[in-house]
Amino acid sequence: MSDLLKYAIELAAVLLLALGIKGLSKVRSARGANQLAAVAMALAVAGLLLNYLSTSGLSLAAWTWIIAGTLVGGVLGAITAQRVPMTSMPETVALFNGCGGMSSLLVALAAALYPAALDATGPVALVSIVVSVFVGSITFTGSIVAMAKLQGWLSTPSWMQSKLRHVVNIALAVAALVGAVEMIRNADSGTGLWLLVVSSSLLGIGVTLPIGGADMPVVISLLNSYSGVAAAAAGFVVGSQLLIVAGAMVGAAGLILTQVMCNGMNRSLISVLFGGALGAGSAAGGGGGEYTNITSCSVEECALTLEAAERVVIVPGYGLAVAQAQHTLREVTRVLETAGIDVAYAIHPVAGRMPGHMNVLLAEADVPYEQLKEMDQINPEFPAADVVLVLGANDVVNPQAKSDPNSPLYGMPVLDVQEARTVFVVKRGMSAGYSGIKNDLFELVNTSMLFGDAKKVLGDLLVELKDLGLGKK
Amino acid sequence: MSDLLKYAIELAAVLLLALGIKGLSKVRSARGANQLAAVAMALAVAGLLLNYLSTSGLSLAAWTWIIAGTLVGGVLGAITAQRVPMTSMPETVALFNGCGGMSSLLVALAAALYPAALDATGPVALVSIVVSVFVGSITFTGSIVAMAKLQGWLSTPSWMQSKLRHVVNIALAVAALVGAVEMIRNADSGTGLWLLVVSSSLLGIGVTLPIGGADMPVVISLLNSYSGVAAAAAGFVVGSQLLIVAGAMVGAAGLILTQVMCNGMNRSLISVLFGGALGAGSAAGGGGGEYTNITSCSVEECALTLEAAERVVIVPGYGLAVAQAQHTLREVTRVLETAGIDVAYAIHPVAGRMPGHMNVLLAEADVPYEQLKEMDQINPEFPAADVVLVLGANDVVNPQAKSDPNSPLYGMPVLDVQEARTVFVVKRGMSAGYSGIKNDLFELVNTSMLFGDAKKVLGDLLVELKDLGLGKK
Amino acid sequence: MFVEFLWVLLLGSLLGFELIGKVPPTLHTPLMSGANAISGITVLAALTAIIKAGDNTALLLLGSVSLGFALFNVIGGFLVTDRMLAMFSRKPARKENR
Amino acid sequence: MFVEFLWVLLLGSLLGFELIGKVPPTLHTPLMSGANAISGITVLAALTAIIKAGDNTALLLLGSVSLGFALFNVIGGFLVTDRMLAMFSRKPARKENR
Ligand SMILES: NC(=O)c1ccc[n+]([C@@H]2O[C@H](COP(=O)([O-])OP(=O)(O)OC[C@H]3O[C@@H](n4cnc5c(N)ncnc54)[C@H](OP(=O)(O)O)[C@@H]3O)[C@@H](O)[C@H]2O)c1
Ligand SMILES: NC(=O)c1ccc[n+]([C@@H]2O[C@H](COP(=O)([O-])OP(=O)(O)OC[C@H]3O[C@@H](n4cnc5c(N)ncnc54)[C@H](OP(=O)(O)O)[C@@H]3O)[C@@H](O)[C@H]2O)c1
Repeated sequence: MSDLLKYAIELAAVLLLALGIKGLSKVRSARGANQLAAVAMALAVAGLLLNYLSTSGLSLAAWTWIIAGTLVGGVLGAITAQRVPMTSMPETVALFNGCGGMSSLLVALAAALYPAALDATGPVALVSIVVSVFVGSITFTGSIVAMAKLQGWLSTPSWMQSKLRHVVNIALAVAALVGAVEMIRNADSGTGLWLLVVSSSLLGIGVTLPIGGADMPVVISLLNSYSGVAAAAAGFVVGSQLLIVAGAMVGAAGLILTQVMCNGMNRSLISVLFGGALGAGSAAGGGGGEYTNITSCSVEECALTLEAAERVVIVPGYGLAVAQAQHTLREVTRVLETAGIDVAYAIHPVAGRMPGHMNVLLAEADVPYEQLKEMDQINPEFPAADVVLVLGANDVVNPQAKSDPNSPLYGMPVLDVQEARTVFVVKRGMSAGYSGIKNDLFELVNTSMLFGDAKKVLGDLLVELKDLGLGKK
Repeated sequence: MSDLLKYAIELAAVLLLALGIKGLSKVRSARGANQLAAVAMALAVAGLLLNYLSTSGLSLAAWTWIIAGTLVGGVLGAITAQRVPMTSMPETVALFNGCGGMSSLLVALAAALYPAALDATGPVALVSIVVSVFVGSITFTGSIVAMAKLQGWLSTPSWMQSKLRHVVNIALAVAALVGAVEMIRNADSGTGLWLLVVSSSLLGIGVTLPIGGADMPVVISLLNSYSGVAAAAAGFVVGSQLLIVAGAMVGAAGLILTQVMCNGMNRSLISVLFGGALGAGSAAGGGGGEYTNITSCSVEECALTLEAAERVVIVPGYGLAVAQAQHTLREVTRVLETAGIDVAYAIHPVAGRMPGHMNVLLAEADVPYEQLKEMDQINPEFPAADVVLVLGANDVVNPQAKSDPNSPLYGMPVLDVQEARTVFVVKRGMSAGYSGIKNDLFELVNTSMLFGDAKKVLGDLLVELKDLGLGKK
Repeated sequence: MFVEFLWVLLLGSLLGFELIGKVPPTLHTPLMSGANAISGITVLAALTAIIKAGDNTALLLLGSVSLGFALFNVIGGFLVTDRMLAMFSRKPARKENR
Repeated sequence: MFVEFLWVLLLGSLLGFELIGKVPPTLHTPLMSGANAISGITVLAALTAIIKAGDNTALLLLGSVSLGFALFNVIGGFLVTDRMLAMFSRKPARKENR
């Protein structure tokens, strides 16, 4: 293969990758853009293989190991992607991301151990290896911890919530730095390398573990940006501009996305990273006891009110997602629709624990697109609604965000559900939401609480509605 | 100077240039961004000089010629920039742009004539030289022709408006191609080079000359993009990434801007480039005779109506700009304001001959920013206006654009001046505007024509208003 | 060589910053997941390591494991993103059918 | 070398395309004029030609004239853009004073 062809393929791949990233940020083009990026990746791989085939050739051993790695990684990846439920998207992305980091780490280790074979000698290669090992390790362990926390496999040890963790993390960072310097000063000694690997792996854990589960999407996005940096560093190690550009693009785009996500939930990156679990204390203390004047009601009452309504707005929140109640919800709304009741869904941009998560979940349950209303669109419509059904949402319907300048939520745009005639709030108890603060909505006269797990309550509601004769034509 | 420092300076310069271009596209940051870009340029020049000073050193001859070139170019540039009136912005930009093209052309010529001295040998350098000569020549002659046409120094010869020009231009393009091939095949022979220079220079003239003066801003923007391409090609010749990146950025940004401008005036790039002077025929034939029911009035009548008004909207157009009447206009509006009359200016995005031109002109005449209303903002306010004063505007107030689907203007957003109680249209005669079509506004019952040069009419109006006792407190 | 690397690093980063402008919150998750798949471009590095390994088994093994991890990331990432986006894209189509 | 040049060319162009998003019509003229000044970056090429010319007078002359043209473009372009933008920037300040 001529050099020109090789370069042309590389340039084309970068062009397609750039178009892919750009397209992914618009609803219209997102799916095509993702496929385009996949094509670009395949093109880059094909180009690389063809280039080596036409020059030095590939040994049988190389083929064997390539096919082995491809089969294992590819098949596992494909299966995971198909099997994983939509509710576990954050965990899944974290897992994939961690593996990307691990891959960079392993390449850098290979280059550190066998520099001659990979032409990775000289100061530039050495520094790149150090960066790649450091960022790759953090990405790997950080992502895995994030995944485990989201899955509920891990909880934060109490000392991790004290200031002590900052001391530990600083010590780990210093150790990593020592390892890095040792590696650069004395490339042959293995001590520096292992010190770097171990301490940066621990650092990844130490930094991620204290972060509250709800802030995880931001952390994953940040780690995703890191894995781009790790790829760019690996590009310096093996001397590939394609890798550098693609890595740099992902790194920068990930940083922007992280910032956008923080803005959306009224939080700063610094407070996410160093603030620890938000409101861990206040949620327990302040959330429960302070409420007076709570009206609670039964599922029957709710069903009767729904039957009499003409216009119902559903407000799904985090609780709906964890309860995996989207399919039951869809059945309930189907029944309401066949009874001629007008149903709409109010989607707050940060409802749930991951941006856009609600849209994905409801789309999965086959809710028609036209019924999903964005916040700005639905807010003026609340006064015309007879019933609002708040399902496991809390902060996104807290009127304090507009009324109380001292509230931590102040300034965050919220859904004005209190404008509706009747509001039912489905949640398990009186505990607070993500922000850990009290919700004035629950005390309003037109609000009734319907306690219970969202899926269970919706199931009961379905039975009641059918008993009332709805849903049959 | 260490290599590292040199590269750091280059990278910093590109970073600043990119930020400059980005900032220039937002009103808030534009001025700072322009200064940032200037700093980046100075940084790049300083870096280059320091690098040579610290390595090979600069000879006395080099210094002399550098200082000579700097003084002449810099001083002339500074004087031109200070002296040129705001109304001549399009011409000025064209002139500057042409000089940029000439500079690339000269560097490429130098490299072609003395390849050894400039290390410009080998196929890559040769192809780059060819591109640089070709694009540089077109940019230079095209820009100069654009400038001359805008200044009114040149008019289009009649054969240039026939289809014949396409034949001539194709012949010139072929000749340029032959020259290019000859240059590459036989680098030492001068024939190819001169054929290329001459034929691409003529091509630049041949392509630009037939284009109507009003389309010129688009052409200038396109030529500006070309000068970026020429700079990038020069970067290949002398082997400078900085030049390549900066040139590529300007080239691409210029292309986007050209497209944006075309969209704004409801025109396609193809029709601008190959359509020739728009409506040249119809303007002469169709513009004049067709009007019936024209009401014309005197300056006195206009002054009396203005005196009785409470709310006056000024609609400035191309005619105001060519008449340079902005300062007189400002005096008139000052008089109206002191009489307690509410004055606003309706700025159509493509009023005039250059986008944003009206804003610059009125800002120059010290019109307060709050009085400049964009189209979307002012259109709902016309029904509440007592008097609308249309000054040398035509197409942008043509109601056909909304009412007649067969009109060439159909779809272009226009100012709804006909909604006002009384409309005065100041223009010299009944000739058509840029698009060459009839304006139904002139025949409406609430429209009165006030014939005369805009500056003269406004001057007379000022006298009349003062005679009526306005403007004195 | 190193300088050229720095150039592409700088330009790639700037490009990355510019490419993402206003992303609607709906797309944050798929964008994150798609970008994550792209970061699996380290497949190229893993492949290079295997190809250059010769008969160094340790290196072959390291490269192969690295390749596996990278491909897990790439294939899984693109597929899962597509799954998510397929759900979105069903909708505009429906809308047009109305 | 050539390949590295192509990389920066590609990335620079992509960056240029992305940098200009929605420009309000008010800014078309200054943006055009400012970008035009930047294209005068050919000063660098002209300087290189002069410095490398040695005692070749023809080359010195060509380089110097090229430098003059380029600087005319650069200095004139930046100054005239600044003049235009100064008129705009007076206004927001006033607006805030109200
Ligand atoms: N979307 C994002 O990207 C994102 C990312 C990170 C953080 N956040 C933040 O998360 C919050 C989202 O607001 P939100 O209103 O959706 O959620 P929320 O404020 O966290 O409230 C969720 C509520 O659901 C209830 N709940 C939990 N499990 C339930 C179950 N199985 N059945 C029924 N109810 C259940 C909880 O009360 P009980 O325990 O009493 O049932 C809780 O009050 C915002 O503050 C946002 O800033 C969003
Ligand atoms: N802004 C841009 O970027 C741009 C660029 C290219 C093209 N255009 C196009 O230009 C047009 C702009 O619309 P417009 O309404 O501003 O201008 P226009 O439609 O071209 O009309 C200008 C009118 O001014 C009159 N006029 C000329 N000189 C005058 C003088 N000294 N005193 C008084 N009146 C004078 C002319 O009529 P008389 O000869 O009868 O006096 C003419 O009808 C649009 O079609 C737009 O698409 C705009």
